[in-house]
Amino acid sequence: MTAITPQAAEPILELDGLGVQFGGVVALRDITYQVPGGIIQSIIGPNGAGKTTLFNCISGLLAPGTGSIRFRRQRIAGWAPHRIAALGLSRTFQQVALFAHMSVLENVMVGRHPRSRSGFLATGLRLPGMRREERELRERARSILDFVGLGDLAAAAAGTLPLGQQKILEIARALATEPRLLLLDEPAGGLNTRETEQLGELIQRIRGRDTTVILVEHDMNLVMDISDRILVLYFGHPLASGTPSAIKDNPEVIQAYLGDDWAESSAASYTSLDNHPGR
Amino acid sequence: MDSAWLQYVFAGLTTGSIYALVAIGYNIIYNVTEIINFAQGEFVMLGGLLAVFFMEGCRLPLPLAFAAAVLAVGAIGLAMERFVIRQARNASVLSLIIITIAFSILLKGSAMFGWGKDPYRLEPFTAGGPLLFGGAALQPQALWVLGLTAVVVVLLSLFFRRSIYGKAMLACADNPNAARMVGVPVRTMVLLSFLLSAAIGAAAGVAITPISLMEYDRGALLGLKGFGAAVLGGLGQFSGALVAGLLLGLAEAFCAGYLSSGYKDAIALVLLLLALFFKPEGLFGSSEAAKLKRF
Amino acid sequence: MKATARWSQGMAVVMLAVALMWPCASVNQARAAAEEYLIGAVFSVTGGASFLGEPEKKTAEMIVEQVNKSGGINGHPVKLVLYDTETDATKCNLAVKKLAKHDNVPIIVGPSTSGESLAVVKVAEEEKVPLISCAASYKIVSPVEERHWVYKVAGSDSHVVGKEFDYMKAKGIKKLAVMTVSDGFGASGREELLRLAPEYGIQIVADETYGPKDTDLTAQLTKIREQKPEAIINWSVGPTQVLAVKAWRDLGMRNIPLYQSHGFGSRKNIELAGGGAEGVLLALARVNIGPLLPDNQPQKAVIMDYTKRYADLYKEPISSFGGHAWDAVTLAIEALKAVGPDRAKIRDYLENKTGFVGQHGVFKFSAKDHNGLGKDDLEMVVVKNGDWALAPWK
Amino acid sequence: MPVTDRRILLVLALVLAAFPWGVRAVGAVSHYLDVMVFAGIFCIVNLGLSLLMGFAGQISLAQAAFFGIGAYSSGILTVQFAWNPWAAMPMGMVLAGLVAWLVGVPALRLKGHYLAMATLGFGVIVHIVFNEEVRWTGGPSGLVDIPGLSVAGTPLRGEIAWYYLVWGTVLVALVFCLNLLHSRVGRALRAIHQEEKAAEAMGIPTARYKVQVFVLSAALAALGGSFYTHYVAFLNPGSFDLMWSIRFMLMVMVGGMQSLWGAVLGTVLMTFVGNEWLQVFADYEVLVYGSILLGMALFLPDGLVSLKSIPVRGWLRTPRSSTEGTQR
Repeated sequence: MTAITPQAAEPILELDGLGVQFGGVVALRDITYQVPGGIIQSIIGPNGAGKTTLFNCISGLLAPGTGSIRFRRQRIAGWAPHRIAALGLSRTFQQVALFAHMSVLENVMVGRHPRSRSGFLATGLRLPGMRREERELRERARSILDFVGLGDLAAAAAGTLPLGQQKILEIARALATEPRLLLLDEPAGGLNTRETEQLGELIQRIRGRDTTVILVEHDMNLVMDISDRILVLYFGHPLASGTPSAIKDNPEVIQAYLGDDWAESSAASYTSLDNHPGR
Repeated sequence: MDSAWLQYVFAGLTTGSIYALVAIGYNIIYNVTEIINFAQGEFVMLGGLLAVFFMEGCRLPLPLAFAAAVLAVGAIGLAMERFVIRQARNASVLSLIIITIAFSILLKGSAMFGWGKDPYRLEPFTAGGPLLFGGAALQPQALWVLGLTAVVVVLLSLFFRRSIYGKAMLACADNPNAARMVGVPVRTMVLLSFLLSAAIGAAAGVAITPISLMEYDRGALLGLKGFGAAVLGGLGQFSGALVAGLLLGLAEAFCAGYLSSGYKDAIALVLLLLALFFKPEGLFGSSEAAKLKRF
Repeated sequence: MKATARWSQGMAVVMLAVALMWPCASVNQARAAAEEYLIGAVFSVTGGASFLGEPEKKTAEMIVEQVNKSGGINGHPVKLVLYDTETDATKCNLAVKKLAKHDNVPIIVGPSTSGESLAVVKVAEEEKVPLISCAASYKIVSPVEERHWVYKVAGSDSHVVGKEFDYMKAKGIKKLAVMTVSDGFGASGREELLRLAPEYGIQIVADETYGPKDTDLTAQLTKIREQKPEAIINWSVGPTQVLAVKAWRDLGMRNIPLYQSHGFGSRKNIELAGGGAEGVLLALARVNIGPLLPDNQPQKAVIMDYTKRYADLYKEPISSFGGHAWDAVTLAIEALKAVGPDRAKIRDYLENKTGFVGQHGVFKFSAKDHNGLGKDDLEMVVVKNGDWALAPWK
Repeated sequence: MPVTDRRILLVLALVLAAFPWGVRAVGAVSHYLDVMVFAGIFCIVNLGLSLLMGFAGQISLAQAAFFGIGAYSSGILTVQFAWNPWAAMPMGMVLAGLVAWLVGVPALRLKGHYLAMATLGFGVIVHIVFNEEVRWTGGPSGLVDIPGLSVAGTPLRGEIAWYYLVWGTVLVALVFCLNLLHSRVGRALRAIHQEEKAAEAMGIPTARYKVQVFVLSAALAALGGSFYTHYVAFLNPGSFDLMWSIRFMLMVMVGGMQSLWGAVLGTVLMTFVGNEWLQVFADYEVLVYGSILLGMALFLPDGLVSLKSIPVRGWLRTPRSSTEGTQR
């Protein structure tokens, strides 16, 4: 388990004045924030705060209206998602987006796409280089499945797995791209307590592989347990940021959760925030 | 003679308004179901041929024959929805495309049996020679076609904007489940859309038969051009369809007149492709709305 | 993987189906070996050229039935093996191969269209089976050295063009506007019109085309009017030739005579034009105008006989297309009568056949000419009082 | 390639090799071989279509246009420029691929009905060009006297030679496509079909892949077109119209869109149905054809390969250890 390495001081992701509008609705407004390499960064906020929109912007599925995004010192705003993925950024989806009719192993192999090369001719003709690459792909995919603990299910169709395993498989698929930065969009949604614990452990092991993790999550136990830093979004704008303990005691954050969004984001969030035993 | 351009305008407006009527047929079904009905052109063909049947076979006077043809084709539209489209509610877009294509083949085949392969004619709605405007001739029947188009556009726009049924039909397209929850009978609305669309296609068919004759395999090309107009005008837009249909007709007529008549069909299609490639929401549709549509 | 395994089942179904179809095939072959004389036929009974194939099929069936009623050919009953090509070159190609190899016919009549005929020329040559096409293009039988086995009974477009140009020349017309439909029929006519015009001192001042499914031809005719021609000739089949007449009338262009191709030669077209066709001129084969012919005209008897029988049987008037089938099938029967079901002998018989009195003319085949018709086998007619009349040359 | 596919390929190759002998045993040289030659040509066309529609999930109603581009390239180059047919063939494929690339880049950004209509419109435009460019294509009268193929100086004559040439090509193309599918590229295509956004986020350049598979399917169609040209020795635009694009789509659909085996099965079956077995219906054929299309789309949208199976299956069943997903 690597501690925060010296390079961590250097930001892996820098957002500068980021803004997004849908028609007349402001989804994100003037977000300036830096994520240092090698940490687990959480982003929390009430529903509709713009967390998923922010992920879509960073991963290239959505072009930001204003501002810049720098990932590994490259300006990536406006890039196609596949280019960003090739640069070392990967993600999972809030609503599971696996290739349901493919096997578990194949799903992970698809994740190796940016780290392999064979094109139409090479694969159609089964050139020697392609066979070597295919073998290597398969081995890497298997080792990743072993890493996340799905090794026994390699041959199963992805769509037939229970939700918890599907969420893990999404992470495995994302890991296969060898990301430097991994965006996890509510990975614990729909998981039971035990599964969530295992997930937390997995995320920490991922950080150990020199991968920075950004986590969007509603489960405050998980967030408080594993995060190094937390950013709170409120109506598309940063409200506060800091260590879990600092966030927990921030009056503005409590107000945000308690006040306007009481009904929606619920007392549960608040309670878990307040009575959190961990820190 | 300087009247040539005016003659092209007349020719373009006449064919253009036919395209517009076909385009409107597409729009009605699309508005309610977001299905593109590839059999739309066949409704036009059937309208024309049935009118011939009612006038010459049943000796009905023209207005009655017109109404009978429109109703009969409307009934075919109903049957198409009830017995074919409804069976495929959960089908993929591809399956739906194939289903409507298959239905159009069946309609065409049946028409071939009913009427044979020869073209048929119908007397113009009003007798009398062409009207002359400085050397350019306009057939009175063309005025009927234009008038019919205008009436249909106005009525439909009113229907969809003002009447409770029209609004309910639009709601079905937007979100069928939500519509169902607020008490809109979605099935009835879908049924109604096919009826309406088929009836309008048939009316177009009756109106153009005196000008262009009608035979069993006329539908496909009319359907294609009509779709071009529908896309160009923005799918779902009635006034857009009208303007785009007329534009398409004019473009064809002027192309035939001043450029190459062989490539005039290609002109309409090139316009269609350009619209699809660079402005898929159509000339008059809004891009915001287009993003919300499923296709 | 399930799906791929299922595939094998599907394949098994196909194989089974193929196997089931086999017995029917062999039965046919067995019958072919009997004393029945076969005549193969491929017509466009459905599809784009069904207006050709339909009367051709009816005519062929009528003649064969007639022959069988009167005791067959030298005592052999005749069987017509007819396939519909759906106006599709691929299907036609396959149908002719089937006739040649599987049904083993000694002679084939058809196909109906030039395109389909050209698509099977190679088959007839390779299979060495005589084929009498009912389509017009001269390419079907030329170069004649490479068309050893192929004949055609429809006059070439050049004959019709020649006849109409003769007439125009007699009327002093020098500036002509041409409008043609962009399908095989129109394209072939256009080629001949443009090619032959200089020979008759005629200048083409406009050359317009349109699609076979067009709904309005006023744009083309307006453009033509701008060029001030002394006559217009339209070359198409189907509804567009009626639309041309309607636009010509509506635009008030009666002062410029309108000529049509022989494709206009059906009374239905006069009806469809709703009185607008008065004065339209065209060159027609005599089969269309039997009653107008003088009694001493050699073709009159066969034409009147065909006209009556066809009308009695099908309750509809004959068309010139049916006449092609009459000529082709009758030729085939005469050949079978003379030399029996031997492909090579039939071919030689056809090549030397002269003086065959048919619906479309008096045929004179030779090694140089596998069509045997000329422009003298046509008559100029004009639409008068809603019917054909011989056109006055003075 | 998984074991199952290899086994089916082996069986198919054996059946195909034996077919002419089987046919001979029953009767003289049969007409069925002629039908099989056309079926083989259409198979080449439909393999590309199956990749495009079944695997990448993109609809195309322009397949007949690419078929025609290949056919006319071969026809024009050999007739007007006296090229060797074997040289004209790859030229046609390159040309079709190039056109597909030009059209595909803007068109494949569209989805569903819009894509269908764009390809349909493109197909009709190509058909009009075949009709109008009389100087090159011969226009509606057609292009005649196209030379046949010859192998090592001997002209290829008779349906047996053609049968083996065409079906040999089908098998090669089939192996190529199967390899493709069970590899990085094939997984990427299926990923695009199933979850386009996720595919994109996993680093798959979806737009580029769609265009590439469109180009590949166009090139295969063009290859089929070249064979058609030299086999029939005559071309006219009628063989490349919209109806043919629909027919190609139907062939693929009947067999099963999401399986290459389905494409082969459907093509052979529908070629026989269209040219042989529907003849008995004569005039009713068009109705029967429409009904089959409608019935398939309504009740068996996944094609014949989705039918429940019979014993053959046991032998073909893959060992459970295989890791390829269900190829639905």
